[in-house]
Amino acid sequence: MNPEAGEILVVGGGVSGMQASLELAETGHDVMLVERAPYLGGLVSQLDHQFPSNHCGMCRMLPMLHRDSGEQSCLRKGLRHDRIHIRLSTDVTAVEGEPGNFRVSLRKAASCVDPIQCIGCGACVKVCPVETPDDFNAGLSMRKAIFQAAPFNMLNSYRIDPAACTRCGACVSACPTGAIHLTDADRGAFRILVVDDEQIVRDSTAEWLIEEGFAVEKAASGLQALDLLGRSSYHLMLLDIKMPGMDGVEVLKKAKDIAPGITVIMMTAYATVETAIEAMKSGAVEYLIKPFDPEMLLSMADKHYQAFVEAADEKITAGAIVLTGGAALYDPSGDPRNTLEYGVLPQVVTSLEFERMLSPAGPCKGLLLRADGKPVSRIAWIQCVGSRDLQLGADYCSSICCMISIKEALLAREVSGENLRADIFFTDMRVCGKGFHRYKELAESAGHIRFIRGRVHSAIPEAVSGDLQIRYVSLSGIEKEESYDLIVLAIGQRPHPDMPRLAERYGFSLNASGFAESLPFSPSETHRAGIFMAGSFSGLKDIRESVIQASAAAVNASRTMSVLSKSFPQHLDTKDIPPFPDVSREPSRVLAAICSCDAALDVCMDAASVVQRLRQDPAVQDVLFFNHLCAGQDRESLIQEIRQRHPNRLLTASCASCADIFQEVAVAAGMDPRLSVTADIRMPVLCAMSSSKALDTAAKMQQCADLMNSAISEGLVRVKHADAVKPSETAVTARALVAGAGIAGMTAALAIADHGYPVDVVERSDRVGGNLNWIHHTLDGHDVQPYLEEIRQKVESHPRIQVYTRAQVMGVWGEAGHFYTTVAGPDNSVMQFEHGSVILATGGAEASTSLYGHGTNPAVLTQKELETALHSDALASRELSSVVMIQCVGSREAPRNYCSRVCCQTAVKQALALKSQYPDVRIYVLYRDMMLYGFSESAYTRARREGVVFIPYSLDQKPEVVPAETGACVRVFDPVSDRRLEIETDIVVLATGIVPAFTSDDGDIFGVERDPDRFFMEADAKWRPVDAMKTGVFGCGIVNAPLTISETVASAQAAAMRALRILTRTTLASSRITAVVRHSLCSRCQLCIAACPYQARVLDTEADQIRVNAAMCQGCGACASICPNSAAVVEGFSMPQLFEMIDIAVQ
Amino acid sequence: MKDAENVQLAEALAPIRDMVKACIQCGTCSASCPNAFAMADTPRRLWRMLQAGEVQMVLKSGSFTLCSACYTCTLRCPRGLPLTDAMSALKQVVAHQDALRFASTTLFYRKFMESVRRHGRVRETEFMCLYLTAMKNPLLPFQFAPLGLKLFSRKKLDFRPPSKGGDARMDALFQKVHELENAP
Amino acid sequence: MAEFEPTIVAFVCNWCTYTAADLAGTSRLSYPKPVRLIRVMCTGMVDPQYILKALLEGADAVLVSGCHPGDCHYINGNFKARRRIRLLKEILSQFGFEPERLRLTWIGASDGIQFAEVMREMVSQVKAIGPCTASRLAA
Amino acid sequence: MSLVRKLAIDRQDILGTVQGFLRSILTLEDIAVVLAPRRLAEKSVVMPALITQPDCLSDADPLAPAFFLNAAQMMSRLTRRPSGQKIAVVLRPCEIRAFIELVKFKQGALEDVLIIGLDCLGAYPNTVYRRFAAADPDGSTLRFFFAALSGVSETVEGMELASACRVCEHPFPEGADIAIGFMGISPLDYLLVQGQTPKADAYLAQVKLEPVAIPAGRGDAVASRVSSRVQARDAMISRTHEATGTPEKLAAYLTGCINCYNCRNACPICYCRECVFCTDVFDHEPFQYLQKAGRSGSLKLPADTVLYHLTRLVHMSTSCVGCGQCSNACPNDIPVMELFRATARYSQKAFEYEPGRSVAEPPPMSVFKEHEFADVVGLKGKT
Repeated sequence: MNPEAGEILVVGGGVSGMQASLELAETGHDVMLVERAPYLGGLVSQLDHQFPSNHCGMCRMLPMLHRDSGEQSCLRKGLRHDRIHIRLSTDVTAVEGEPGNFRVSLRKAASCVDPIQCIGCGACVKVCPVETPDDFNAGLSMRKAIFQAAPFNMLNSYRIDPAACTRCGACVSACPTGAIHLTDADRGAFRILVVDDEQIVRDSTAEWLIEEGFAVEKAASGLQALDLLGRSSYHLMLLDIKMPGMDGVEVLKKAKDIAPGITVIMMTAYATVETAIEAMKSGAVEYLIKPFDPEMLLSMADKHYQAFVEAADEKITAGAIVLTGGAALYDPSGDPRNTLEYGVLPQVVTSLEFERMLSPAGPCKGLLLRADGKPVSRIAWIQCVGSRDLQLGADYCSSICCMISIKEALLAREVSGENLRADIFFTDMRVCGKGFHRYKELAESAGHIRFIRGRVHSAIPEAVSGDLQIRYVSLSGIEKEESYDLIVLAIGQRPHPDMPRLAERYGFSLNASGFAESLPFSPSETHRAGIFMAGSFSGLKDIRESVIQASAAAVNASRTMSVLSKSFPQHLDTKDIPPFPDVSREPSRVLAAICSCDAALDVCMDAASVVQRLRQDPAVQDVLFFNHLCAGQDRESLIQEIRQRHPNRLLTASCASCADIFQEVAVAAGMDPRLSVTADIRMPVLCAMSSSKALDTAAKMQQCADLMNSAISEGLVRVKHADAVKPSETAVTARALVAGAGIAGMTAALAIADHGYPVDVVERSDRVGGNLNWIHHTLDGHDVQPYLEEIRQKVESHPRIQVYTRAQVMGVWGEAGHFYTTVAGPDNSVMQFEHGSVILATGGAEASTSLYGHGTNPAVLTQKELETALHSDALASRELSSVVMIQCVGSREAPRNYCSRVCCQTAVKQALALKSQYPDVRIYVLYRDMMLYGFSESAYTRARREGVVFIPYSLDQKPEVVPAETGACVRVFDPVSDRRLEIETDIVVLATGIVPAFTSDDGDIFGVERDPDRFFMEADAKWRPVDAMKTGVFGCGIVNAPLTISETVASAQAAAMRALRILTRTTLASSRITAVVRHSLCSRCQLCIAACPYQARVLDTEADQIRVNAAMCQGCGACASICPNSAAVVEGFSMPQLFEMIDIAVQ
Repeated sequence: MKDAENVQLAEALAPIRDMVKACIQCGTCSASCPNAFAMADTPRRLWRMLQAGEVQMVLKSGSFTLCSACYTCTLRCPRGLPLTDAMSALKQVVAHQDALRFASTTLFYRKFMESVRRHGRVRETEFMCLYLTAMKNPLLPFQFAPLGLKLFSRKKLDFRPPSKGGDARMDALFQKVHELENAP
Repeated sequence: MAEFEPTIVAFVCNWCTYTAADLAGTSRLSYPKPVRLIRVMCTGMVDPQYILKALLEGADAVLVSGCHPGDCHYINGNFKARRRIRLLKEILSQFGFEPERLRLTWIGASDGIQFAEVMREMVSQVKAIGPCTASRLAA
Repeated sequence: MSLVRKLAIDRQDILGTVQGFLRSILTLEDIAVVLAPRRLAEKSVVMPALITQPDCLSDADPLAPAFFLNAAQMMSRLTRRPSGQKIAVVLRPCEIRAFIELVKFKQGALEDVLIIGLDCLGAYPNTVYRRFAAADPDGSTLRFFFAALSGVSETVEGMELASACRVCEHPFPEGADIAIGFMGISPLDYLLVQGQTPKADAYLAQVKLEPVAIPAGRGDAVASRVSSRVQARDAMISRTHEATGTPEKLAAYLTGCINCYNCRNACPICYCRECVFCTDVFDHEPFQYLQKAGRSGSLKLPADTVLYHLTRLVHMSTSCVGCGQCSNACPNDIPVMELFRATARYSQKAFEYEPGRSVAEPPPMSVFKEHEFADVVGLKGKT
């Protein structure tokens, strides 16, 4: 594979983009990940804490199998993976072609700071005179025009904000290593030579060009011009024809010899136009007739500049594209009404700003103080700012704000203490995701967090106290006033302003709200073949949904490649590692190669002491110094040195980011790359340079040298003890099991089978399709039955899919990559299989109920029964004048204390259907919170416009249903009209919610735990949403959580993607940092088995040995530290190694 | 109440109900209304009554008569509903209904307009005389006496008869409005 | 006589605290640099012997720092570490090691400030109690 | 509480009565063997022996004040892997508790074991016992028995009991299947035999013994012995703290340590096949020793002795049953038991853990709770 060309292009480096890239890379694709910002992580990099742990956990997104393919470190620092090529500060400028062969141009914004040269001393920041709002802190703080974009970035070198920079050059002269090149920016990089004998023409032409930012030099004669051309390079030459001595045409010819690539424009008087035209034959591209006006000149120069820029664009081909560009957030100050005076009152902030305020790395250092310095003790959150607002054209819910506000309230309590009063003003608390409702209850039970139903319009500052006063009416109409220190606006989503342009460029369509529109039933597919999307590109999503959709987009992109090429991903582990000489019995002989990063580190390195320290250890054979070890001549000479000196281990000291290169160097020199270690000597410099101001330069240098020495010594310890043990491997069975043949199971099976792997689908009932068999259309109006039919046919005719109906999985033994499965078929038949991964898609069903007289009163139906009745003409014969729907029946309270997510959408869907069938029917929906998240809000608006009446009820005043002669009478207290209503109705429809088809026996069979609500328990709610804790087992669809059809499809595709990460490998092998057992020392006390959080250890009773599944082991070392005599060892962190590290540390 | 009457009322209120059907009961209108403190039922509740087809309750409540048409609610409604229009439509309905309950309100309005019609502007003294006479409550004038005296002392009341009256310059205008209002 | 500069050995987890330490380094937060960081994958891998060895061989104090509860990359390594530290503190206190000499903290990735603060605070606490004499016992 | 039975003492021959009881156990159908202390040919040594011949039980001497090793270690060898046979074993209370700890560490199993425990009067240190028993080996046990049973002092015939026994507050076989008691029975003409587990009851049902009520005096006898021991223990602990309360004192306390590892070999809890200190982990490079010596001017050898003891405290103090075998084994008479018990007192209390109390109680380091020990985290806490 051409490393220059990403096989699949991922645009957008937020959580979705990272997830999609990782999925694709881990299934054998090369990925080009392009991000416009100078850092990855998108919006999430600005949020420190996430539901439900109220901490981070982003690192759990990293691969757990074959971990060495990437960097094992906090993802906020950056992402590194063998197969992911990352382009930061880069834009996609052009896309053409078709699936399988998209030709894409990428343009990188100049940073003006050479990251190799920059040692992060910050001298530039001190002298920069420009202050501008810091985007990363949501504009709450100021930064200089030269700055570090995100606080965590791994190298975190400085860059210049071209929009803010005044090109004053102060930083250039302040930089001790000459790392700053202002001319790199934009037109400054375009060098123009103006050649004219007339000074006035020469000067004015140059002046006009310089004013526009071009880099210009002048020559007064042909000879001078040729001299300049010989000494440096130019992109464009403006060449006068009529000059004394050598004329323009002659200069042109000679210039083309010296610099064949130069673009030449002839300048000519009207009389010599003929000559100019002649000159074109000698290689000039255009001519300007003197006198010319600046516009003429500049437009011509600009045209060639654009061509120059485009020529510099990186051109890649991609088989498929995944778009994860995210969404923008609503800016209340951009709204002319701006009633909450955001941007005017400093105490009114957006939720994003509040996140930055909470961040210890943010502008407030994590402390909540008012502008007047008083501690913040009362905060109001105002929901739906910019959402659900028809006046703003926002007929949608932004889906994530409710949870963000709850989280922020809880975090604020952590910061400000228990006495913080946190009030959340809402219209509906849309806590309809997995675990959301419980989280809200947690917030409520914590006390001091009040949920107030009411929309707040404006805030009035009180002159004396500086408080903000707001007015609202309680549901029962009582007017209330409250004062706060801070008001947080839960700002909603907006499509990115570039969306129309992007839609045109990539050829996808937009929905009515300006977000990318997906295919019905497949949220990760755009209308353009080969182009997929994930995350908030199609409307704000939380992390869990983004991660799921990113995996789904990845599987679809990967499938595109498979289907087009008829070839399946290369197995990752087929690439041959040449055999290396076995040096395990030899004493360590280390060659240490120290790099000064182009002399950038010379200022602070004490070479003599480095040599002295290293030489103390007899294991060190040689110490060599290099200037630029990672490339060119130095790289080659290192290879030569290794070949000549025959060390058996290689220690390099350089930037951490070069570690990969030195692994390659080791291989090139015939060494095992596992015996090469890179010591990071950049970070110590950064740290020392930024140390306390009290220290003088000499002291800082000393400190710097000390820290570098420690880093090198540590590296020595690591490399000395490095072991090239052959990784243990588990052979993978390239076959998948899918339990359940509903839409989730079928979708997952198709995604896997389309990649060329056989799939066994086991279905309990006698037909496939699950719940889709009774659903006729979606809220969006899409017909379900044709879709089901299409999928059913695809599954049944797929040569690699075998469906077993009336069958049940009885046992799953073994481990990731190799499960033994038993399936009981009809008539007591039993089938045995071997599978590499297992997907659980057993679904769920509408909960049954006996509440409100269901089962005894024929007028009381469930939503499913209504759907069936509506389509079976059972109702058609009846005249309906009134229908009452009751939501949350047996839901969102013990014992089923969760929201089933789909019921409100279903109620609205049915209400609209009833209205179209019986225009005069009166429909009442009795609800607790209408969960019409995202774009389904518009259906809610529609239903209200159709006259459906929505009446909120609370748990302590539930509706009552009394049987009546015909139908029933429903009594409900309407808090808005503050009285009890009695509604005579023909039918009562109950939304009973979803219960998963997942018994504790199923849990035991699949080795999967159940969550408190008896759904499939995922390994991590946010970052590994379809993985079970047990490696190799995945869960999707409504056995995992209540979902709509298209969400189910996405989760099934995500599960397929995860399963493919195993199936695409021939073996699962251990990574560098993996635990091993020293059997001769082991007492089989099995403490390690209990300590292992990944179930990677078992007692092999036959061999009487503890066995580690090296693929499942994550190298956490829980085993090693509980083992009393270091019989459990983590490679790379063995006790002798750590002891030596401690020795170094206390020296 | 008789059913027929109810049906007629429901028909009259149907267009108003349509105006507020999309209300999500967020309460912005009620929190914003400067007169809400005096209303027995907040605007939000009125919309809810309309939604639920509780026409009699709407009329019984009468809170809409307190709407001063400041348009704050309309401006602020996140659903973009024409709430002030709905209020004034309700007033019109009751005006047409001639309901006894709204006698004083509608009378006040009618006498006010009568004065305007006659003079092209309101003449407070004449208007109050018309109104108080029409109210047929001999005690009523005394209730207004203190206010009247105060206004008089500040020269806000003019007891002189209108120098010129009844030139009927406004008649055509009023006639046209009347025609428009009663147009089908 | 030169001011006592305590040697502090910090076992920091690869995920959160190490990131915070980097962040403290790169965001120009000043903290005492005699602190020696030893990166481990997880606080749950810190064997009590490492702490004992450090204290017996020259460290004036030891810090173990990892992810917040619920945040551990390895799910619960930090909880296991907490128990171990609890035990060590009990044992060390028997032999007159001041509580300041062994600390456990949770420091999140974005908590560069807290990392610097912990380091400063620890150095000042250890300065106040003076050097750890245990290392001289080997003499 | 299950049935308490009466084992009549035949002609004041308490030892013979116990032997007889063991014989009746050994003759039970599914008991293959009895492991019991047996007086060996060299009469002043009593060692555990696997006895299959009922006749050989006449040398069994579970009452001898000899405690040459903690038999829990032997039980670990016998039960680590299933043998398919049932073993009845006579263990001292501290041995029982050690064995239960070992079972938790998967170094043994209780399934095929019937533990018989007796009230424990303590034992002499090895060298003392040999002097004590030298003159009249056969009569020494009962001489000691009656003297120790009546005496409040822990000194019999001028010879002091092992220090571990003098501070032992668990002289009763709480964890045994069958407990044989004699303290507090007056006149002592029978022994109490109590099945403490269902398993024991099943066996005892086959041995014909009369039921009996627990005599009134037993409770007081038990309580007073425990309370005097607790007093002694606490005094010992504070003495030890006094002696080890600073790093310097600790080093002085351990100064005689030669890294012979006898203490850990004798320790029933230290179950490692090979102590980490004997592995290549501590096999330092010569230059490392020299470097260290160079750094501090002088390096005491053998190195790592303090680290060794502190590590062992970390590894096993929570499970320490106070049997005192470590002190017994030390060639340089370092009071190791005192050090370990003094530390264990607090490390066990920290986790509310009592070694040997219940096999269902997991060792403290193998478990955790999400919400616990909040005070350990952060820089404010003083603990």
